[in-house]
Amino acid sequence: MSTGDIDDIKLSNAQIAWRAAQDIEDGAYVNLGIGFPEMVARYQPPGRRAIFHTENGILDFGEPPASGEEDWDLINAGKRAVTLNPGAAFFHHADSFAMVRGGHLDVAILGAYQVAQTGDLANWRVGSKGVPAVGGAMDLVHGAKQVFVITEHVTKDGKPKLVEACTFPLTGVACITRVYTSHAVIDISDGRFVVREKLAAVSMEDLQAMTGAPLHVAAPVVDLVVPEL
Amino acid sequence: MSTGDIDDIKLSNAQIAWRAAQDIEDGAYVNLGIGFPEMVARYQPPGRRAIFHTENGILDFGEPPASGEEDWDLINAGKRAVTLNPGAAFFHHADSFAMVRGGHLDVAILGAYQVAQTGDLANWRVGSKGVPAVGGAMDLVHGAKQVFVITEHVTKDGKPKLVEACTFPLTGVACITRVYTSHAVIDISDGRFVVREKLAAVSMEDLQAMTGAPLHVAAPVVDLVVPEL
Amino acid sequence: MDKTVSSTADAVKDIGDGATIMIGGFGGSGAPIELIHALIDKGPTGLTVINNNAGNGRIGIAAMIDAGMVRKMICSFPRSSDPRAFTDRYLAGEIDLELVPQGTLAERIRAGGAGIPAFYTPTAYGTELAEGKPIAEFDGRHYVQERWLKADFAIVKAHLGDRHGNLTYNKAGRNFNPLMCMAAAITIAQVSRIVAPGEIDPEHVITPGIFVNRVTEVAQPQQEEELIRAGVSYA
Amino acid sequence: MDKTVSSTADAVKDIGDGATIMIGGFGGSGAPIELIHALIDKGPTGLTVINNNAGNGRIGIAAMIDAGMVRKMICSFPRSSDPRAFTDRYLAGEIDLELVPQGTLAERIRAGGAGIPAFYTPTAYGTELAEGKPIAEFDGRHYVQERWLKADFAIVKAHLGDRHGNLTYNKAGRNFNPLMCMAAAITIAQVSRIVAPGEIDPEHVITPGIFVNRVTEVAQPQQEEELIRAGVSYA
Repeated sequence: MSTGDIDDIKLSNAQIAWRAAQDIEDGAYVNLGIGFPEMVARYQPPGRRAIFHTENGILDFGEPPASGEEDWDLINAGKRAVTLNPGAAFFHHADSFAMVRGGHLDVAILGAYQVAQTGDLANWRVGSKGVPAVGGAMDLVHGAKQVFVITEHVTKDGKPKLVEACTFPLTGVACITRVYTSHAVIDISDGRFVVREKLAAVSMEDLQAMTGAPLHVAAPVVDLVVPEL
Repeated sequence: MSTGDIDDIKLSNAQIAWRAAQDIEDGAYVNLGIGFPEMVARYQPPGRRAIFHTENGILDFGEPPASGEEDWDLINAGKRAVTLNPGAAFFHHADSFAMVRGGHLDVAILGAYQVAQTGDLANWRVGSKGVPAVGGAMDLVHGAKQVFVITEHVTKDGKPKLVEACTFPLTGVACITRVYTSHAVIDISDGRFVVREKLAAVSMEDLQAMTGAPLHVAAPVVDLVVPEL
Repeated sequence: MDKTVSSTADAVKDIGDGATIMIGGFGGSGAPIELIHALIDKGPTGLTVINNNAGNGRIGIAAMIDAGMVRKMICSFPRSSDPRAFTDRYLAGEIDLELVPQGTLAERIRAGGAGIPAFYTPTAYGTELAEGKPIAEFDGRHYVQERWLKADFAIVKAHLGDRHGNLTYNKAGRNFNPLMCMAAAITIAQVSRIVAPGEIDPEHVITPGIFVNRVTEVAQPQQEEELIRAGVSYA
Repeated sequence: MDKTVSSTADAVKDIGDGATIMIGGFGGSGAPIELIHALIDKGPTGLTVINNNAGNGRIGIAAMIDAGMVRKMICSFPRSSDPRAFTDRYLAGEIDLELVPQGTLAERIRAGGAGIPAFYTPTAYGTELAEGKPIAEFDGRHYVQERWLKADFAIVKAHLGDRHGNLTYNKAGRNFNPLMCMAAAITIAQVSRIVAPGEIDPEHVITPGIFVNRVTEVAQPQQEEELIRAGVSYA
């Protein structure tokens, strides 16, 4: 990681995804949100293999096929072509969301516009303009045993994304259990942000200044260490 | 049919089943209750083939297998061994009752202890003693486009089974559309029994005397004619 | 019993103005493009269309919207790769949108097919998509009451079909198709191949024929994604 | 990931006193007799058992009842061909019964698996089985509110299974089994044959492995109906 100005001290998206991937157990059933969260699949630790679920009815899909080899009936929720691993299964949308809503997934990982200290998530809409689209986000935040967010710690213009209360339209209430940011790993527990790990080069004061709600500590804060990627 | 005493003038169970079978269209999806209603399957008119549904997850099952050839995983709701017709399908219990409750069956045919002029049915329990058991009866009375009852017109000791209001515990409210009895074919319409057909040897007065609620006539009553069986 | 119909045009010929139509598919996967295009040829208007998305490019549902046939979309994600057709009409106030979370959409359709008029789900509780809906608490948690969805017609894409209407699907092309088959008064399936009853193993039937009214063969079905990449417009 | 377990005894070893257990099967069709008998060998008591029936003869669930393990049955039809075990205890006031219409039982189990805490059904409206339950009117018709059913364990009988827990079933032996797999915290399946992942075509998987925790092979499973006809008693 770079060691320049404080503004440059942060994890890349790949590094955030890598860190989140370390917390997924072998054999876990996992749903990765469209876009950035999909990157988590690349960084499974050696010897572990999660089973990935996609809302449109596949368990245990694999890598994208080579270009030109796509079967457009074999896609993921992001509508990108995928392949199958041995042991894959197809099912319809109601069964797929039974897996989600019924609490059968071990982990769901989503992006965020804002996460509140209460665990509320806003990640589907920034305002009231344009065409609203929600997809499966409101379903995914309920039911998975753990719902993680991966995100930059602040917005492009430096505003906190971890806040006391979301100002953007909510995706779900009290649903997020952990946030992996560009600067820290933060649990949400009893309506509070609890810092578990942070970059060594970032002080608690710096981190608090970037955060829109009080940070708490429940145990020694561990250095957030990730490889160059 | 015999032509002796008025008490002897009645259809056999086979003849009641035959009469009901005449009202089932070719290709209709039909559920026959356990026991007496199952007899209806034997009397499909030539050239017609209904598709029979059984609650435990088969569409288009066929005749019982020869003795000794039973596969006890291939049974009907009465737990009797069956066979399959070409085009059969298996499904689980929730899908099976989606077919029932969702109104996808054309006809369900059930037995009865009592049928009320309101269309209420009592067919699962006579009193409050013993071990109660309901099975799929309460589901079947809702959802099929037409729900028929086949029954003796009166009980073994001569009491009406077609009544103003059921005195036995109800299976369903306002659910029966037509009753095929040992003496008549009676529609239930707007909370009234409307006689469509009756045995020629039985007068309307005789029929009324055997019935516990007023009988009505909406169109000329047709002779109920069935073959010797 | 023979539910086969000789052409896609015949299969959709009684879909009239104002109908509510469920259209299977998730994006282009499992989307019944030929049936949709046959419907465009017939040209009913004032339609309510239920689909996960709201059309892409200038084909399929997007082409229905371009043709001015659609009054309202009920969907979860009307903003896919190239949603111009919907976006333009929506921003112009010319088309209504009922936005439904994807899992709730699936469950509402299943409920319509299964005779369940309403159910409770945790999804959308506390969000603007639950506004105006009854809320209830069970075991200390809040849930939103959602109503069933039914349709006059469902048009779906399947893989194999027999004349009794039994269907299989191709891979993730299954998606909403089996649910929509259950929830419509008239279900119309295009299949890649019509086979004899019994050729589909009873263990492998995904949609039993009781849920299907018409089956028509489209031997080499088009794939929406490929049409979009080729810049095809159906007009 | 390997969900296979080497014996039925190992598969049920953590089912303790007071557990709620869903047991698959409809009568003897799809009934996991070997797992039930392994559970009898272990001998937990005070169990709540959810099954369509309440046991027949002197084997399977009837033998569990005979062994005094069952405190309560939740079922639709506790009166099958030879229901002595249940009948005697029920009439003696030694076992509780929650009687549920068969379709409602299936839907309540599915709801438990699908995260739907409550739903409305027309079934049982106006009958004694709806007494005390909330009633609501939708579109002019009355419906009964029913709650989900969940369990600590489900024990089911399947046909093929792989080490990821993907399952197929044998004919009408499917019945409640796939639903129960969804609705229990721990699902234990006995299968006629364990195959390698990928040997079950992804199109033909009936229960995806996400719903299954343990798979054990019983190569020549017994059939309840045949045991009853042979007068077998498991004691």
